[in-house]
Amino acid sequence: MEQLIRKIKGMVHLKAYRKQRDDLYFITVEKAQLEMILSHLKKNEGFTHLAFLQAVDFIEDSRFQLTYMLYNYETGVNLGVLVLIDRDKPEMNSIHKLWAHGWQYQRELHELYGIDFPGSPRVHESFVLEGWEEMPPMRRDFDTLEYSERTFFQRPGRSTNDPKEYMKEKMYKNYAASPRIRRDDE
Amino acid sequence: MKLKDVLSPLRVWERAAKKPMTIKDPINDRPGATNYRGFHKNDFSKCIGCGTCEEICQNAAIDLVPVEGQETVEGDSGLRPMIDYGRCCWCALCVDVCPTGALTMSNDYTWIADNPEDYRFVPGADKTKWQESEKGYTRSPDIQIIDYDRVDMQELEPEERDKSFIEIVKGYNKEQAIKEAERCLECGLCIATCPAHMDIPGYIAAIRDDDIDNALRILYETNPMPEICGRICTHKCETACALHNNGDPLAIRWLKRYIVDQVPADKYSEILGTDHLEDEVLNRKVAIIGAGPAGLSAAYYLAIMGYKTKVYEALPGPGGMARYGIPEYRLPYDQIDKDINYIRSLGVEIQFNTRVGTDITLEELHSSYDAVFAGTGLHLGRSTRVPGADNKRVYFATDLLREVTLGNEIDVAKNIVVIGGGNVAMDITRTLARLQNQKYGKVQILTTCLETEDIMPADVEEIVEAREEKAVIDPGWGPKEIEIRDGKVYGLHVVKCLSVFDENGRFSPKFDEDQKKFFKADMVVESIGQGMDLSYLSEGIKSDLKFSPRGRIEVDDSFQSSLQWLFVGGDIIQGPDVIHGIANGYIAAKGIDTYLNAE
Amino acid sequence: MNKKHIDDIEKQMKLANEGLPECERCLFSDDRPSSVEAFNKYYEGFLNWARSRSLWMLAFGTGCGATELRPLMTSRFDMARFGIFPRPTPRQASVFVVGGYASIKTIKRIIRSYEQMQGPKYVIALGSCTINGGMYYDSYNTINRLDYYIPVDVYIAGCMPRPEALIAGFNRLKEKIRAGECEGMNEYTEKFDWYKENQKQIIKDWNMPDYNW
Amino acid sequence: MSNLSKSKYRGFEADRSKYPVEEEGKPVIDLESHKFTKIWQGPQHPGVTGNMAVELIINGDEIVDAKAHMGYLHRSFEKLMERRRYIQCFPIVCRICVPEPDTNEYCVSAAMEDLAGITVPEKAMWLRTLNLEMSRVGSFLMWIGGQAGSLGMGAISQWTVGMRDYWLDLFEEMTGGRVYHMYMIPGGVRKNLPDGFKDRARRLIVKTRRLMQDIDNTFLSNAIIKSRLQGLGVISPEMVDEYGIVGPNARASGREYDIRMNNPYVCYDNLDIKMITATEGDAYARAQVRYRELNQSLDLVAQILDRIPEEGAIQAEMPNLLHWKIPQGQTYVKAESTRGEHGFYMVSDGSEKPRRVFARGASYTHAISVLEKLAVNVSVSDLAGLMVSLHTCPPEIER
Repeated sequence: MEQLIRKIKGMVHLKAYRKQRDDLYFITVEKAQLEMILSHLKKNEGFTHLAFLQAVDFIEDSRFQLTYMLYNYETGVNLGVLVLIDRDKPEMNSIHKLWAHGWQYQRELHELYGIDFPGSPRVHESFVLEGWEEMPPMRRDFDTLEYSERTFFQRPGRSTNDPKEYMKEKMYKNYAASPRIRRDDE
Repeated sequence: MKLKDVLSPLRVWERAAKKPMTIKDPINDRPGATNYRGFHKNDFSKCIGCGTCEEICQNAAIDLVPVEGQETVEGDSGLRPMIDYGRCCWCALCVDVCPTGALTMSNDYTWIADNPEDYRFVPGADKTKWQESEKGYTRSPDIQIIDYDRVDMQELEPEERDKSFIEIVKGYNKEQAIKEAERCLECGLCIATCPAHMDIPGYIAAIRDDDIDNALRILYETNPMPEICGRICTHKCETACALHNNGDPLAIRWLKRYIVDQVPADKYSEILGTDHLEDEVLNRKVAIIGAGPAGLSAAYYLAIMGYKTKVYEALPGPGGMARYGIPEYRLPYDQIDKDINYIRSLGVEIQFNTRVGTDITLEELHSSYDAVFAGTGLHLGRSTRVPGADNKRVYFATDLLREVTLGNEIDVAKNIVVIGGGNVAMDITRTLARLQNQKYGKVQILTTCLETEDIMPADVEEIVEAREEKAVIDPGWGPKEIEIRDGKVYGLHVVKCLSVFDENGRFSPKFDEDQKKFFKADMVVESIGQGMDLSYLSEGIKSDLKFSPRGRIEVDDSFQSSLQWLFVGGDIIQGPDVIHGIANGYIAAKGIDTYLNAE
Repeated sequence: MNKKHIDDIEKQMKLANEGLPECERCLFSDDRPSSVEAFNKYYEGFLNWARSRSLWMLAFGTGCGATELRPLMTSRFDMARFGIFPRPTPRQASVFVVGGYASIKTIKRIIRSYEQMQGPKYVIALGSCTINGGMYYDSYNTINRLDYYIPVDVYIAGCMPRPEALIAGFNRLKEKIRAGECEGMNEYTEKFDWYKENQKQIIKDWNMPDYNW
Repeated sequence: MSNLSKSKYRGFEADRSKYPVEEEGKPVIDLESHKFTKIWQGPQHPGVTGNMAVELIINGDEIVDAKAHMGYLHRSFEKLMERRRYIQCFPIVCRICVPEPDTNEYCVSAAMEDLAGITVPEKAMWLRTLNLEMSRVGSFLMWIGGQAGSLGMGAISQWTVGMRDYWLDLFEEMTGGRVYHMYMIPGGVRKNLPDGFKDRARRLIVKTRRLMQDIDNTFLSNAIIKSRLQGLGVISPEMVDEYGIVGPNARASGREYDIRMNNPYVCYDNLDIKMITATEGDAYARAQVRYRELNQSLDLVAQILDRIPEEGAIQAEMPNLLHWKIPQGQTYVKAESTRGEHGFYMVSDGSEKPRRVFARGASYTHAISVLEKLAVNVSVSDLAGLMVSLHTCPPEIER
């Protein structure tokens, strides 16, 4: 495996490399070189199985991370190829020509994250949602609880008490906090 | 197509003669397994309403609601979980997490209703057919969702500590503190129990996030002496801790100590935002009698509210009982100074060696200050009044401890008996043991008290450590007589104590006169409680003040006495312990503020 | 037929099949649903007794709860002996068992299937999800309260309810039918506009007719 | 190998002149020509596996185009997990796949343990192995019933689903839950085995073996079943990589990929286990592979029962799971479910809640890409059989 990593280093600009387990490695590559490295890994290095393609939203850095999880049947090693793409205008090259089920993931990512894969078949068709009008729901800034409360009827009549506040109310109501010193969050 | 393949399915005709699998009456024939996660039960005798079940429920199915008949008391919020079966997924995490083991599940699983609003109930309060069911899911003792085991505190070994007054407890390091802080359930039951109502979950969460500055700010909201409290507080909060029901309570005291130990003294005013306090001083003055925890706590809060305060202290050092009543191995003097120096840095002036009543009268204070706060503490020892107790080799523990702190030589005898079972008795026992060790190279000290070991008021760790330091503790005996031979103490006669309190909980010891014992000693120390010294009150003031039947000064909720300008707090009102003193000082300071602004 | 009457019909048609292409309009009914009155108390009582004895269940596994329907259908619990039998099409079914959570895409089909069922029809709702959202109370794609979209006769608690609980639920449904309390269908027709409003609020692409029968 | 070459469709050739073929091999379909009919199979249809739909375009009986529609069971577990603490994730993941929930529990717990660096005690490992293998038995039994039912053979599902119920009884005793077990808590398992469990389990294995004999007679050796399944939905070895096919579907086409052997997890490396493969790649070969795997699973359960240690901890030393923070990192943990590679990809950002969890359902590609390809040229009446033979499970696809 170390040998392969060295080889990849010679081929592309390897931004990061991490060994998670004996059978699981992660490499981070440039967006432009992704297709090349994937097809090399598939054709020459035996990583023929694409387990999944998924996205992670790193909203703080304004990046999506795409994870292409490959598997080599001979060595039994999973290799995650990571690539960071821009979150504001997310677009990535399609891999449906390398793997025939690639379009399926790309269609899902387009729906749930709003990442576009130009050229991928049926990528703009809806996958699991129907008539969705909000922002892509898997993005971090989409608040699912707020949406659910706004859209679906909650059964009313529930209320809870914080033991802290309740005990204060019952036992030491007049014991107010210090007058001058304030906490950060206030 | 082979003939065999056509015929082979026919072979299973024999099944027609077999007994069918069908269950005749499924609803009644098949109760859930012993271990089944059915509907919830709650044992109200155990439930403390801590809300941990609500906290862990990923479906927001649990609400805490007040239930009739469940009172809010210390360590029990009086709230009980109400479960919404329109949310529950029967994962039983609430059962596994319940720190008391009150919440369990039955093996009942049928509940049919026409109205969806019915599926909300308080297990234990609402009548259900499964509340009495014996089978069902309970937490396996082999697993832990919350951590019941306290992070061990590193301490000096008995051999290292029994000769010197070096501090025993080493304190947590960062890793240990965060690990301990992670055990907190954030239920907040402890807040009500703490006399100062400190935001304990707040500062523990700050430790967890490694935000020491914020933690310090939270501490100083209601407690200006965290170094002292972090070491010697009676930590009543830990008895209320929800984890205490099934394991070790959270080490709240040590965590508090961890916070203050992390912050250097010169950073305090910056973190707490008190570096520009002088600009806002009001033109009002308050005098404080006694530089103990109560007095200094009042002084601190008055100072940050902008009052000019001056503290009058009879002894040459600040800290009151914290300094003169607690041995250095528990509370090193430099830590007391760290707290107090910060308070002094806010403009609080302390005048030492000035005893109010002799050096300056209370009337004089009244005339030159707008208000007076008295936190004079309990510095007088109390005697057993048994025959021989008036001998000069019979001492009070408070006096001896004060002498040790003042650095005066004590004539330590070779063989000592201590009477008393509280923390002060342990303090004097261990102090004298150290002095014996220094002087004679061996320890020969015995401590006895009325209470048997299980009800001894001293902290368990104190008793254990005293024994580790080779002191003998023999509880359950009542002192009968101190035998004097030739004017010298010869020993202590004791009889078996059968019970200390009567049925009403009043102090009324009963003895078995036939069981006797004799402890040989050439010095006896009495440590059975302390009394207050109110000699600084002149007759005129005494006649104006109201006293309770038991001789205490009567005060209202803000510790204002019947003389409006005089506020009284600390051990002479509540306690005795340091945290009550601090809390009293804090409330009194706010009371003084209200009183002065109402004029 | 006077002109006013024809106008009324036209108006109703517009409401009913709005949004459908012209060629498909003829496939659907244009009548508003109407309540059915009992013909005679005693005759209705007899009918209810008969109805409770043969509950034909729509085999539409809408959620997890459908998993426990399989043991119920097969030999161990054998629901056929209680007069309950799965049917593949809504036209033949009288009981709709909503198996737990319903996503937006499914609730649309649930509504259509429910409307296509012949009356009298009954609904059994399984599990927490149909009562108050269950463990998906904060999901953006599942409804929280089934009773806002179709009338429900019996709820069964559990996640998911066991086959025994399902049998108990069916027993309760039978009791209710015999007592003549299962008026879900009439309720639906009476509060039709309210139900439609709720349904349209969550189903954003309402590309189906309002009247599905 | 074309779909048609070896099949019962011998003698039947689709009249291609009716629809000119596009360059990619997909027929150009003009619905207006009235030569084709569009029908929907599902979601409310007895011939679909779970709650999904296939949009079919047929010419006579022959399917000329198929489109799978998912999302009827989408609950967005991944989004929900992002707003739940780590410990709160484990009860909800089992709902991702209803017939075989334990694989989810194992994967999510193992992913957390991998990220946090926790070693699970040995006994807990064995109990997990037992649980996983038992759930495979249950799922296979249900599948046999489904496959037979889809071909109109209702009796077999009466037997196997009933037999599965006995296995559920065992689960109930062991874990406290019937279908959703919520047993594999991060760090270990939640309960020890109850008294007498092993004997009852051994008796049930014997009982199930007897049933297996009947199933062999009635199902696998049945001339009708053979003629309907042989040649149906042939997956060629080339397709396996191309479409990411895993599990028995891949093994029936000769691909030796079983995670229990390729990347052993829990205690599988201590068990006597053999790779089961076939070469034909059609629905009958898949049924055979599953049947043999079920037999092997029964064997494995027996082996595991013999080897579970009596003593030992069942949970590792854990911090307070209410405030459990997992160090930054990402991992992918997979396990062999009855449908193949079931994996969880977990990204942690060092907080109390996961940043991202992705559940790779084993049949993710089977029900969409593969089904859409295999369905073409199949008779409508065989589509249900084809879908079941791929063992698709919609809830794990759309999650």
